[in-house]
Amino acid sequence: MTIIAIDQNLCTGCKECSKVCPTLAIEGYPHQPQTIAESRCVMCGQCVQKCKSYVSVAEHGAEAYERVRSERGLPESVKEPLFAAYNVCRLNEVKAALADPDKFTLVQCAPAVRMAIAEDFGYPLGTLAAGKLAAALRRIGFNKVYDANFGADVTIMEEGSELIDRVTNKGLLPMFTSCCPAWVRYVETKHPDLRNHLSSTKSPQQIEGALMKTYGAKITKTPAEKIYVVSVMPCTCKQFESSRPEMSDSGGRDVDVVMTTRELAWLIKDLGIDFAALPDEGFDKPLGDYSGAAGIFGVTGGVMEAALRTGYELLTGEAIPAVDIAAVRGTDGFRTAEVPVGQLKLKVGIVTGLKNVEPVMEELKAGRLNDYHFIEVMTCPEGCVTGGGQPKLLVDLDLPEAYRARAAATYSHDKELPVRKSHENPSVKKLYDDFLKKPLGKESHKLLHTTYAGDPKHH
Amino acid sequence: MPSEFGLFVSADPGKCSGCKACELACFQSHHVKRNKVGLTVGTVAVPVTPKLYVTVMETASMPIQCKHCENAPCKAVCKQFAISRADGVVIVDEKKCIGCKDCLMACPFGAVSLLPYFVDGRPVPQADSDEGKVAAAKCDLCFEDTAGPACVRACPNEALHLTDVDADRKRKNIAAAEALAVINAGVPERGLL
Amino acid sequence: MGVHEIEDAALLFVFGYHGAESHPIVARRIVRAKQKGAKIICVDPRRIETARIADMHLQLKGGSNLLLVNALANVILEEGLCDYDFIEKHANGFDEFKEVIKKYTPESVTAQTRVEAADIRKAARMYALSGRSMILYGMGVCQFGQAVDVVKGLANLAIMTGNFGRPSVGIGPVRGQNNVQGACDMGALPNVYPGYQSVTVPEVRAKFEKAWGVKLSDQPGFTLTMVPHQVLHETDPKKQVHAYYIMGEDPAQSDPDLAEVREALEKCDFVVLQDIYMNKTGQYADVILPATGWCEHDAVYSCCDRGFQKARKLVEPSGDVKTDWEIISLVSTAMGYPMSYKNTVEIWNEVIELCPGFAGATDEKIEKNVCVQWPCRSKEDHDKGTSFLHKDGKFAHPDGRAKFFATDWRPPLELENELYPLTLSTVREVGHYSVRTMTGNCRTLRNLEDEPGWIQMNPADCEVLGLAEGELVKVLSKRGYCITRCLPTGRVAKGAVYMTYQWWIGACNELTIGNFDPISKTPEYKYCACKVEKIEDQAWAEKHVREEYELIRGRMGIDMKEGRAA
Amino acid sequence: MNGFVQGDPMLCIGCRTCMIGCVVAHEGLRIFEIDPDGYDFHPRLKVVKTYNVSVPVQCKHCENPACMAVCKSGAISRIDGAVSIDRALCIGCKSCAEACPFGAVEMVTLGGVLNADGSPKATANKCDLCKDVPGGPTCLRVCPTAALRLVTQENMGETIRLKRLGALEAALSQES
Amino acid sequence: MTIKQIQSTCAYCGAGCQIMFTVDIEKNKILEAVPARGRTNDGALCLKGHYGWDYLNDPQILTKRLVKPMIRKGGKGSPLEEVEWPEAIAHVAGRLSEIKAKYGPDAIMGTGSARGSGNEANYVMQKFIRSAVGTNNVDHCARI
Repeated sequence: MTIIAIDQNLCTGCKECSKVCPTLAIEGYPHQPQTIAESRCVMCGQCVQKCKSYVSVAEHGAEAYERVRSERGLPESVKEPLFAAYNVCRLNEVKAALADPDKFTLVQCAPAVRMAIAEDFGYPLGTLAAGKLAAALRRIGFNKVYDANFGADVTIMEEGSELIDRVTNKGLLPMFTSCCPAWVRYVETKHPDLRNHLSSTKSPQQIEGALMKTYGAKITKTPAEKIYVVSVMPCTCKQFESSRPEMSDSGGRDVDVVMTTRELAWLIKDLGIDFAALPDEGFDKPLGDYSGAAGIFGVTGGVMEAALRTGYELLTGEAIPAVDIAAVRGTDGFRTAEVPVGQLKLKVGIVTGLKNVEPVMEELKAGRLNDYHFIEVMTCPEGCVTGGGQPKLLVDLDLPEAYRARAAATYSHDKELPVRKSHENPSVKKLYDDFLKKPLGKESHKLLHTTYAGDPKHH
Repeated sequence: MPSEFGLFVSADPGKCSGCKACELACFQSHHVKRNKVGLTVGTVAVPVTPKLYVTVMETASMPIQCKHCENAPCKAVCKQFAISRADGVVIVDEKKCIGCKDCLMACPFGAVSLLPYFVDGRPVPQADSDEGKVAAAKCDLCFEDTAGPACVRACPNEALHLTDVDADRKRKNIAAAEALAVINAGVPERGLL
Repeated sequence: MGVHEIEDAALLFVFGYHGAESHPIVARRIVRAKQKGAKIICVDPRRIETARIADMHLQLKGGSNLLLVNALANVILEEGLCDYDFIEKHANGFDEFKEVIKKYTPESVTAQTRVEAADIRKAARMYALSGRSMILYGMGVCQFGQAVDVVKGLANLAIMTGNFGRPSVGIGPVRGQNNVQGACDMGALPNVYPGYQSVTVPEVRAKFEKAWGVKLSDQPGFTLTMVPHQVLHETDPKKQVHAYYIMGEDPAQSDPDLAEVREALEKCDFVVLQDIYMNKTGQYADVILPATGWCEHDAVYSCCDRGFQKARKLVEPSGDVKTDWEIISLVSTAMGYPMSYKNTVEIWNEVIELCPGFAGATDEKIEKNVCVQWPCRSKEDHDKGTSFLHKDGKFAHPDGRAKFFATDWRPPLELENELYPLTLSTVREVGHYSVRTMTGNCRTLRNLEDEPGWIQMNPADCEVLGLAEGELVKVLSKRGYCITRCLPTGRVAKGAVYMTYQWWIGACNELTIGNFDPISKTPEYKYCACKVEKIEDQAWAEKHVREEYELIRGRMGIDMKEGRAA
Repeated sequence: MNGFVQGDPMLCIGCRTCMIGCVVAHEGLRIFEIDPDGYDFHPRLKVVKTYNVSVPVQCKHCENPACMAVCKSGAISRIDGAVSIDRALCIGCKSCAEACPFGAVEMVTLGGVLNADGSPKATANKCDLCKDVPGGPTCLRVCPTAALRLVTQENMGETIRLKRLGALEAALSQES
Repeated sequence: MTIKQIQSTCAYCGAGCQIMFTVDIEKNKILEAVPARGRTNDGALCLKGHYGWDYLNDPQILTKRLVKPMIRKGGKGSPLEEVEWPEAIAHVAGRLSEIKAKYGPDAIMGTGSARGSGNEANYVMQKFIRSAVGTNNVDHCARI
């Protein structure tokens, strides 16, 4: 299945994309069209963000644009420039599902989508639009507007418990986060021997998908087979993740189709929805209920901070002294911190930008990271807000400001939410009370945890 | 002291990767007001019409753009007075342009293109065509932007720079003069009496 | 010595003399000397053209000339590099001289001259030992409050090393204007008659009284530079100047402290200007007498090395003009002292009859030989003049011996200070001559350099003020200000700035100081305190300079029709 | 080989007589008879003064001239060994000035010459070796210090020959 | 043929260069100046020697050529008025005589010229000041 592609007719061979590709997967001579080595590609979509080689009226002619648009299955309403590097668009599947009266469509949005989608409607960089986003999804016609943020809170419950388990029972450490599918793919292809360091907890998208098709089916009183789950992600790799064979613990596909933030913007425009005129609405409960901790998943260090907020309290039984954990924030490629958690000094690391991970892997192999407990890894430059499916800037000089503004919006969103810790999310509590019983429990294991390629239990 | 002669953006084909970041930056900066283009690709609803043209050969590439000629042939041939030159900047007024193509033919660099002319996100109508009007498009040195040419700023490889030939000449003159001390030192029969 | 001898020196010691700007053709001899293998020592606060090709450049701080000269003498003495034989035979006063010089060790002057002691030693050795060392000096020596002392100091160096009385040695003042030598030769000086014959020597006076048929004053007169003082500040009514007859000069542009010069010209009862072009002094003249210019009359000029040469009448002057000597003759006649010269030859014959040193320089001889360097005492053909002076160590003193003369250094009068942190020295622009009445009216020379001129500044000083090349700046001293363009150049030292004096708008003599050498009465053009100010509104400044230029040109009688703006 | 005029900083005194000589040679003696603003003062060589050198810089008449290569209006050609600019063809694009690594091409505005649209005509300006001036390069004839010389195929060949002989002699002296 | 070659001495600095002028006698114009082989210049000229004769053409660049005697008849500050030579000479002689009579000869100062006037003019000037006026107040701009 092709996720990321380079149009051979459009590529001028500038190789700017290869400069941002973290796995050197882009091959070709300068000034010649480039190709992607699928074996190395982690589908992060940074090349898609980078590419400036557009279909040009002057160079390719007026018809070329129409042709490319239709080849890529984009809505006819799309008028924006189309580039040589692109991610395969599956909007048609979304539209078909929406149009199918037999399908009960549930949608979930990743934390970072709400920090950026407004940009494609002319709003300033990093405008928080959670309310308009929920409203837009409702206008589009989804039967329930749920949220991957809820899944993120559950992720913290499972992953946090997993970490405590590994620390207390002398499991394999350090444990790596597993939310980022490109990172998981990277470990599987480049460092399969280190795969057991990855948390077995699924990503928020897959947790949310699995829950929607089980718990969701129950509470909406809808047969699971009628439920069709659509994700809106800042990420081009999420389609790959949702398509992994093992991601079907609910019975069918846990997530049926993924669209990126940019594609959602196209859909909104295609349906003639006036984004600016939309009111602020909320996400549907309970699977759209989220804490501030879930909200910061979109920035580098966010998963770590969310895990610490919960882990601290679960382990010590005391309230964490400061909810904002500045020690793990920042944008450096690899940063470390020591966080006191009761008697334990938790040693944590955060990697952002996949190109920064290789030295860390070398360190790990050399045994110099044995005293670390937990390491977060995100493939994109500064976390999911800078993802390959996010609104693309016309001029890369604006990138630093976009990154900064989206991260700032993320943290301020966290601050304004009534609940800022995953374990305090009432809907999460209810989920455990009513359905999962306890983290790492039997149901959790079935639905919310996974295995990795190379693992004996892996499909 | 300001240059007596028109500045222009010149490109170093040795540094240019052919990525077209300059074209997009050019387009972006010129269409914020005219076509409400924002910072992201998603805000664009009109064809991308830059004023410089990345040209790629098998082994090299660079954007071709206006030199703001002192005796600009494009201006000389324009019968509509749609091309003017003020403060060393040669500018096309698309409103006046009737699409005669004389300037395209007159420019020896190919620095002028005939491109769709959109205003407020819609094609400007043309008498007999649904497709809308086309007009000559060429570099205007971003004369309305106090920060200078957008292309120069946007180039990821620093392949573009704003050239002031007179200032450059003085710099090169100095280097050439210094070199003459070395050159003459190597002449054995030099000036000996 | 003669200009032609320069290139055959073994060592050229060029002191405060920028030949490339003031006399390119003399500079050419310096270049040729270099080509012929001469060593060159250049002493100049600027990295002038000579400094570039010199073996040593002693970049001294302006105003420290005598310190350096005395220190050089000190080294020559201390290291026993003197030509004792020459001193013994040809010079007096050596012991007194040694007494003064002994304290001027190189180390003692390093701080004030900013020249390393080792360099002073090296230069002294090179000068003393070359065997054929020639000193060239210029206004960088003369235009200081202490100037004559330095000239004597340079002479000391030549005497003590025996560099006198042979070809390609000696000390050569390279005189600035084309006929400054001639004006001196002809007695246009307040203390000597033509041929350097003193007005205070009765026998001499008697000779001239007899020749001119009139009783002559035995009191030396005023120097030109003293005129403002004599007009404005002199309290003794007998010494006040009330009439000023100016021939071919423009003191209102060329003299120091122009504000005072203008005041004097305004106050002076009667000012006559006899010239070829309207100039700044003409704005104050009561009478203007139009004269012929170079190429419009015949004349003998004396070049810097005492050479009489002929300038010819090439074209008929237009306008109702007369030669200078005709005009003066008419005035003289009208005042009851008739002069009725028919031509210049007649005048010349009278000159050489009265001046033994010029006696042999007959009109025919100059015609025939093109150039005759005085002394030329015999009318016979064999006396072709004298290339170098002091032949065989014979000096002009009555006993034929040179005299050592040493004195202590004095600093310039106005030192840099907090308010005026820079030192200003006036210099020359090669393409313009004097106040540019002539060259300013030559098309191509005007093209090359025009108002408001430049101020040469060290780039570090420019950086402090945020000045770029070509920017208009205001230059101020206690006495006035002017506007000129900034020229950053590493050729000048930090803290020192240089301007040329022919510009009207960039008139550096608005800034210069009326401090004079006590003997020569030469102004201290090479040193005063000033400051430079940035002009924020450059557009205004450019416009101001343009308008000011047009205004002055209009005043000078130029019809400012369309398109003639500078 | 194209000849070229080369200055020697050791001999140059920075007086700029060459610059005026250049203008007079190209504008003609008529300039002394016309309106002082009626001609162009655009010397084709420039005396450059730095801390180390004073010397005129002018065109080297390259064998593969960069200026000629970039000229798209056919205004630069080699005429009798002199890389020359046809002012009538010059469109003032400045490419040649940018291309010349020595800064030997200068853009100048021609006084009194107008383009068809009434704007003042500008042109690239550079040394043409006084190809139309009797007696050849004027700059070196007027230079008071003989700081300029015309380098030709012949004298350059001789220079190189002398250098090689010198190098050979040096080698021999080492052997013995 | 009215074109003549005449050698003369340059008036622009103390170097005393010999210049060969080409003069059109009929048109009363200098056409060109090239170096002559003088003792000091030996066949070279600087820019002033080559091109410094242009002022004779009175190109009206900087200052007006003086072509007629002028007097400020209304005293200081009044405009200069053109007069004939006899009037100018009489005026100068009269005023100088008055001042000499009133203040004595030392109240009058005269200058020679270090520039184009030449030795003869300087001689005549100093002779005039010394003999006709009766003072040694004569000097020139040697010092600048």
